[in-house]
Amino acid sequence: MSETCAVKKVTENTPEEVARVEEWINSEDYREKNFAREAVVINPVHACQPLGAQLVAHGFEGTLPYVHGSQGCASYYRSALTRHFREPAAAVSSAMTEDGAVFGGQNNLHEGLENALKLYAPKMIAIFTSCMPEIIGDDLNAFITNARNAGIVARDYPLPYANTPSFNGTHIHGYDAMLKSVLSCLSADKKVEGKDNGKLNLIPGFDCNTGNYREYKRICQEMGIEVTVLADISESFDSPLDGTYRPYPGGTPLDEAADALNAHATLSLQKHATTETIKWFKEQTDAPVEVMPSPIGIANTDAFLMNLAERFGKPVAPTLKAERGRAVDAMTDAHQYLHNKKFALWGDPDFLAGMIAFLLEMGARPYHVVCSRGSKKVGKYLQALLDKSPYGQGCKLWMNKDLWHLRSLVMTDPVDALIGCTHGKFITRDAGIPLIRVGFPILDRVNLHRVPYIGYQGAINLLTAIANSFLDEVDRNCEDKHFEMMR
Amino acid sequence: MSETCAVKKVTENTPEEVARVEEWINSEDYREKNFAREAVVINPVHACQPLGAQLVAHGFEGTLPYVHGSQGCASYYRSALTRHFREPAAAVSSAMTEDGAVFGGQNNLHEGLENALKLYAPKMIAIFTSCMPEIIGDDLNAFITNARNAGIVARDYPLPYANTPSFNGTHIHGYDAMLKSVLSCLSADKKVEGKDNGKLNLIPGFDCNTGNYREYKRICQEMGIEVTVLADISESFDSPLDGTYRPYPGGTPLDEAADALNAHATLSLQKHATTETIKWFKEQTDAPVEVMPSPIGIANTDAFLMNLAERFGKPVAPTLKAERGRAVDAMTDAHQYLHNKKFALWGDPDFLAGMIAFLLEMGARPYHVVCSRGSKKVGKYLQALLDKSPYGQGCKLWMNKDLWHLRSLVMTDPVDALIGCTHGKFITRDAGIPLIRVGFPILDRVNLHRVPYIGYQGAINLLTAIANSFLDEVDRNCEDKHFEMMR
Amino acid sequence: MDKDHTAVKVPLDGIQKQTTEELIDRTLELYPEKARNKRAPHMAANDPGVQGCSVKSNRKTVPGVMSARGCAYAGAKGVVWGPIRDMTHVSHGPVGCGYYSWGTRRNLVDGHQGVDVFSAMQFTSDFQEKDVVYGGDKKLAVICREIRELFPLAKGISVLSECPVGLIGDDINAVAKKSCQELNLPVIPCNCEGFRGVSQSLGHHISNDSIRDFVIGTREFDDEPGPYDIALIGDYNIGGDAWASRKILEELGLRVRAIWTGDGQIEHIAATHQVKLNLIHCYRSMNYMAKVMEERYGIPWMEFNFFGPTKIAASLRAIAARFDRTIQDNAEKIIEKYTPMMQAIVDEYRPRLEGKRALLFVGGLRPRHTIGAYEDLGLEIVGTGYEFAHNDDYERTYEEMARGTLIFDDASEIELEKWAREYKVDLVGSGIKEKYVFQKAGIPFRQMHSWDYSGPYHGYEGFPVFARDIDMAINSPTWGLVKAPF
Amino acid sequence: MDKDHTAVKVPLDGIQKQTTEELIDRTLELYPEKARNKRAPHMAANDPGVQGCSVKSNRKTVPGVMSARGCAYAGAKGVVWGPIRDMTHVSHGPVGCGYYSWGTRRNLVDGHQGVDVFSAMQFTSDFQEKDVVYGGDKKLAVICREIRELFPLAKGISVLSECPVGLIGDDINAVAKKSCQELNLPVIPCNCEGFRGVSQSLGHHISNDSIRDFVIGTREFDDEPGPYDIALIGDYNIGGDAWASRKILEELGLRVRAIWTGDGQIEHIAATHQVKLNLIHCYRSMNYMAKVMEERYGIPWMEFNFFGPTKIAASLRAIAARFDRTIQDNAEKIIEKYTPMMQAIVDEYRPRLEGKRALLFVGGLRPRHTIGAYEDLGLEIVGTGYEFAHNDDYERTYEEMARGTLIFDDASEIELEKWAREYKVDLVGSGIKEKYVFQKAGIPFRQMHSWDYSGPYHGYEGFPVFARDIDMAINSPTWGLVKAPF
Repeated sequence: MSETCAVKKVTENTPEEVARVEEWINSEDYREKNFAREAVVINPVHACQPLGAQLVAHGFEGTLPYVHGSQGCASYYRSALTRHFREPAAAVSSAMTEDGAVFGGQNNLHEGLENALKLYAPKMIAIFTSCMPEIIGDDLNAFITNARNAGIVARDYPLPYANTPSFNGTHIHGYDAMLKSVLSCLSADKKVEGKDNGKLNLIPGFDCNTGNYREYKRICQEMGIEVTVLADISESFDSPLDGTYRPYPGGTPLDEAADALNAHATLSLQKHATTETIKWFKEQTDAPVEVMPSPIGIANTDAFLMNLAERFGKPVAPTLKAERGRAVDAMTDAHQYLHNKKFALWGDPDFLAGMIAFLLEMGARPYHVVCSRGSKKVGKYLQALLDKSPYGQGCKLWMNKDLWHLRSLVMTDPVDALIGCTHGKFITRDAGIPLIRVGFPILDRVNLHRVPYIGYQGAINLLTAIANSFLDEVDRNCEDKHFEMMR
Repeated sequence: MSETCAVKKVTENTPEEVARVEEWINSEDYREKNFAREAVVINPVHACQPLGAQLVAHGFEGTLPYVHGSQGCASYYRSALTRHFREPAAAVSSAMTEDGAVFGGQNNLHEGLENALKLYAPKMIAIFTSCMPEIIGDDLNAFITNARNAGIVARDYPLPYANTPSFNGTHIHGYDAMLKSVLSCLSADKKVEGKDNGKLNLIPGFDCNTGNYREYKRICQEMGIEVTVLADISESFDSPLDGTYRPYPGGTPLDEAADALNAHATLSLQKHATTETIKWFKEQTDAPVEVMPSPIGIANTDAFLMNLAERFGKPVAPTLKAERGRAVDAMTDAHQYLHNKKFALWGDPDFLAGMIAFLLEMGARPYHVVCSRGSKKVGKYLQALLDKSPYGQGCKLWMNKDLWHLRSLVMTDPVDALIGCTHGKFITRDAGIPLIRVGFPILDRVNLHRVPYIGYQGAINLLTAIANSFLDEVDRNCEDKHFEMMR
Repeated sequence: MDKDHTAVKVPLDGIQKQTTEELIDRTLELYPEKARNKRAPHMAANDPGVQGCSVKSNRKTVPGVMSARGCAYAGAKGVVWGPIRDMTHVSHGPVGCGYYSWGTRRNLVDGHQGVDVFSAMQFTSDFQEKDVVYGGDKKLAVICREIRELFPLAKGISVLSECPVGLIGDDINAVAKKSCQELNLPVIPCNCEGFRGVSQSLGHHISNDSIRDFVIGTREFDDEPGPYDIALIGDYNIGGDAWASRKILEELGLRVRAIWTGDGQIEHIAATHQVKLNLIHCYRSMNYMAKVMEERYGIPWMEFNFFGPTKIAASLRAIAARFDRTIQDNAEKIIEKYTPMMQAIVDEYRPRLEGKRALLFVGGLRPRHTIGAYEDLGLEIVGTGYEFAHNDDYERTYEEMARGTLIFDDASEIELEKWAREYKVDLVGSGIKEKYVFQKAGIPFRQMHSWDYSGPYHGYEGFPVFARDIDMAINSPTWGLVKAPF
Repeated sequence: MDKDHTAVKVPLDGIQKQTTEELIDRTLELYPEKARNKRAPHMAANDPGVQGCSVKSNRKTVPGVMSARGCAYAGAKGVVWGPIRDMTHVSHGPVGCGYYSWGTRRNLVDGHQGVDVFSAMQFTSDFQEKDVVYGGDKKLAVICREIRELFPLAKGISVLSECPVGLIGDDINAVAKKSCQELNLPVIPCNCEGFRGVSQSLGHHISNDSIRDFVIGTREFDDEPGPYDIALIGDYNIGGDAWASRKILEELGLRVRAIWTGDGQIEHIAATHQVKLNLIHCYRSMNYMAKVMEERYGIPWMEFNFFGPTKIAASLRAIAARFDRTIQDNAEKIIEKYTPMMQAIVDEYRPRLEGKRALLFVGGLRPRHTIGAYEDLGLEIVGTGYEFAHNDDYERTYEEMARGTLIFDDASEIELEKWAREYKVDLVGSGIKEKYVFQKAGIPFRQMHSWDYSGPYHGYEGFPVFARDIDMAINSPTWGLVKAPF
């Protein structure tokens, strides 16, 4: 370039130019051009597969997540999880470098396993890949067999692994691949024909809200159902501060996970994040294996509880029925603050499905729904939810779009609030509307990942956050003469 | 006046006059004059006795609150409770009018009891007075005896009553008087010498947060302690919406309350709201009767749990210990958002004591503490809390002051946020700082009365509300160049 | 008002005089005999035009029933005085009365609280035992001085007595007179102790009398009176109602010199005797003063109704008829201008609301005045009643309701519950104390005192808000969640 | 820099060369043999001035240990390119790398995101399987065109390669060259695939090389160069650091023509060859270009340290010594002006911090540069180490630390834990991944990459913030809550 371009003077954008562009990027014209782009993705809603895989790894007892790839990849996943949870996220890597591209990653993997076992004494190491080994074609299965043969890892030591290339799918697919691998590894020879341990396998899916996990467990307890929450991160990412650091503070007990194929029933609450895992379950067991919508909002929670009730032959607990009544009470009392309000939301398909359902129940409008990566089938599934309610009429689903698209949508066809992760905060600033922080990642507020949004209590929590956010806005933006004691 | 004053022209305040006064009321000079007032109370922090009495009445099974006085009084108390809880507050009154002043209120009371019994079939009617009968000297004891003699009320029908003149004490004293009366009425002949029913009597005090009550019960459950929460409003004011209106949806079961004197121990968590009740308990039983600070913040909760542990010979539940660790974790993670921040707060003495303790634990400064009505002894008690911590140095306690005093304090010696009820919202507007809504009444936000602030989970909730409120402010008020993804 | 609309209404399907009378009988059965006899005259099946159909009113509330009524103080503080923005209103007596009525009536005002307006503040003498024993007069004098010093832009002080004041024999009138002279500021006593009368209604009357005795005629407007000068009486600016009303009246060409008392200014009120016509929205709370001004100053007055396009149009024509051709032409222009806008609202909401049934129980003017607005949206009112009305309110109500519908007075909660259930109503419009009772029962509800924190509902500005709110209350999908499927 | 401060420091109480060496031995025992041998050369007890004391650095991370290191891409995107505000930085490859580095480095910029600045945005080519199979070059060309259209005020595009790009043999350099011509906009390729090198350090070097090859010398300032023209190099404006630094330099009388790269403007960077002196704060990440500018344009460069009043004063004098008397006088004036303010800060916090011990493990310049600031507050640094340093960093570190303290390279988390525990430190200063590990263990912690969302820490503006934060971290009463009393 220094050859091709003459030496020019330094230029500065004039205030007029800046003002013009400031206005232009809010225009219909800009929106059209913005939606015409085919190649560049700007402010995406999705991360890559290994993040989901690592989340799964943290969800099992004594398990060390192991990134087969460069150490930089591991640092990114760890940081991402730690920033959201404000908790440690112990993980190691093969620390592959350029010579890995030439010789493959087997040596690094073997050395890494040896060190990790000695240093951190994990009960299981869950291996997943980042880009490099996927491109150079590392054969993890062979490497692991070789490691066992070489005595680096004991023959019966659990070493699940998943291929999670970042250039394929998103974090939810890495979640799926790793979960399936962990379960098939642990339960390999543990299936006992005819055995029914009476328990429920519950799969929350890629869910970074520790409060949700605790709610699942509490609900099952109220129902008197023994549950194995698979990939249970609730303690892993919400552990006590008591003066002792523990690299593995929680997770699904390995023996429980190993018994998963002997469960009375299996229920996944994120259809799209568990496709492969569910397929595997169905192949492996004759016990009921089902997928239901995430229990966000009243009707989804009703369905969830009724399914449990039916599968386990127990009535819905009276305490939960009372909770339902209190949630409906709260929703009724506050309906006037949400009714017909327009929302923009984004996230994974299952999260969106749940939030759409909740908003429609409130008479609110999920007006712009941005799903970053999803097939036509996913699109149809979400569209059907909007079509079901009069409050979904005129609402638009935007498949495979990003937050820069959403910015254009919000500036040209406004909404009252955004619901999603911290990454949307720049839109809220430009649009002057509140952001209800739900989902992953939340990088700029504390403890919100501890506040459940599933179940009846979750519905109250969502409602509280949204309604009070609007009331805050009213009090803040109204003239003196409309500043009132009651709202 | 029309005779004494000549007919003048209509005048208007000029913008200059208004601007001058706007500035003046924020000045040191104004503060001095404001603090010099001796007679007028402006924007008080306290309500009157009957409100507390009515709260107690709602806290017992099948109990109808009965205001002996004008129907307007009852309407006020009912409205006040209903606005805060967004729940019905069934209560009736003697509907006394002018002739009551002449003839006394007995006829009204008798007629009222007869009607109330027929219409609402309560299991108990809890009677308390407003001003008029107190001034004319109605003898409730005699009236009630006469009612029984006249066959209007069965001899064994529980009719506790309390004298709760509005011109004496505040809502917490009415709470105390009514609670003592209910308990002494119900337990009159139920004390069995030597009996220990193994249970804890827990007295939350004047507490309008239903979440707190649920937390108390959950904590006792975790500890394996059978508890009778006295004046339990958690269901009364947080009942399901399921298509059926119930005038008495909750409350302490009367038979449990009747057995209170046979309890293993009695614990009040609001020293100042239960003086008479505790004195009565101590006179009536040899079992331990104790008063502890409200379990707001970590140390107060520790003390509460250790007291339970010791009294009932059970260790603090591991689940609670883990909760503690999570609360300390959250507090540590967020300390930087609260450290050295200044707060103004107001409320009842016991609420203030708890909030002061919590803020000091966070390294925050309870900088202006307004306690509306309290003796010198109360003042010493609160001052001692401030004196205990370096973060209490320079903080000021203002006894027997009101929110108009507080406005002067905040405008001349600023703080970062207010913590208190909705009545403080006009100060937040003028001062441009956030109001963390805790306490009674909350009239302008939804569901906050369901969010507990006691116990370890309560500490997390308080922290979340405060820290995120500050982070909201930063994001809202910062320049573009300081608008960041992470906080 | 225009009498076009007083023709007997079409009866409501399934509601006849007889069925309603049977319902009344069943309702009365809930009571013990004495109370039953007391309550019986307070409810009737409507039979407009027939001599003798009447609901008894303004009687003592039956003890032990859950009445919605307030007291004289509530009427004085909450309704008449509270909305006057530029005075400090001292709740004289114990702390509670002022505390409970603090910020709860939504009478909006324009200005800066504590500087030039004071209506969101709570001034109380916070009586203690010693004040009851030794009397509070001295304290009151000090209070007035303190207020004078701390709030220099306040245009006056009202002293609203609470129960103890009257019972212990304090003489606030003397103190007020003295303070007025000492401070050179109107200090207006109002003996509105809560035990007086049977409801907030007497508080209105007493307050009107105080205004008569101490306010009216004490000021004159700075500029010359004009032919179109009017006062807007009985609009308390709930959620901005008075501003919406004023807007139309000004569009009509009238000059609104004073509002009683929403966003009110005491000196404007004091000069109201200079206007040409008093327009009364809430007849109940302000008719006294209108009559006094008629007698004393010869100012005519008329009632009007600004709820819903039908009533607004009728009222505009009726008001205009009191003025010249210009104003009358303006009225037609306004109606022409707003009719399509209002029709659009009706078109949007009526299909969702047609045939829905409502039960009303409010105070003041609303049990009758809002009927037209509901009907504009296609709703049917099956019953309506007042907390604290008088006979003249009922006389104005019968013809607004269909024959056979229920008219009632000072209903108790248990009566309302029964009626709502038996009439299977789709909406109850009443107050905060009733709201959650009905919602728990799965019945949509709107607060019709406070507009449920919404508003305004008056005028052309208000109708779209009203329509939206009624639709939202009745059609919120949350009602579909009430019954658990398990 | 002024060498007054390089005198051997006073040893820390209880920390000798021998005790530290024993600790190192105990630490190494944690490892299997091979890893132990690899790790051993990376930690040493400090022995300043002695030949042969050296910590090995810039070597491959040991697999399976919990390293804090990032990759070359991280060094390029997060450090060098990301802070340049007026370019769009395309993370070329799969979505993740850009996603994880999005908004997480706090390099503040002045402007409106998406209009004239872009650094808080995430541009990615979001490679799919087909891009890996068929190559991403064509997509990249389209991306550049789309950016040109949607962001007309962007002054350039950087293309930051992620791992797959290099592995599949794409030629981004050719695409960049073509796009540059087609769009008449600098499009700068940076082959910073994460697998290159051993840490983010190579990413800095590669980025410097890209700037050398494609940026420097391509612009000239619009006005005449002056005698006081300098560039501020290696300040990334974390939490506003560069603004705080710039302020002092301007107060000194210097003209800051470009900042590399905090709040950076690419055309100013491109014209940096016109300055008279390059001032380098972060030597590690930017020394390459300083040396290139020295060789190619004869621009001298010097290091300086703006952490804490002692180092600031020394640096100001050293910088001023490169200029004339005016500047030198200014330096003394500034020091005189700020010394009492800084002393007040020291007086406030030092009593609460005196003798507290800290362990540091950061990147770039901070493991050595911040020591003086801690010492100004009375803290003692018992150990310090770098994530990705080179030999020359360690050479600059030894003399800043007391004899016998621990110096280390690319520490693994388990090592840090052991050291913090055995040294009983009162504070660990490191990164986000380490933060909660130590807090769980009850050890106060500050993030020393991001200033824990606080800052600035540079300059006189920064020291009070730093002091407050260190005090708050160590003395927060929350630490008193860690141990349950039951």
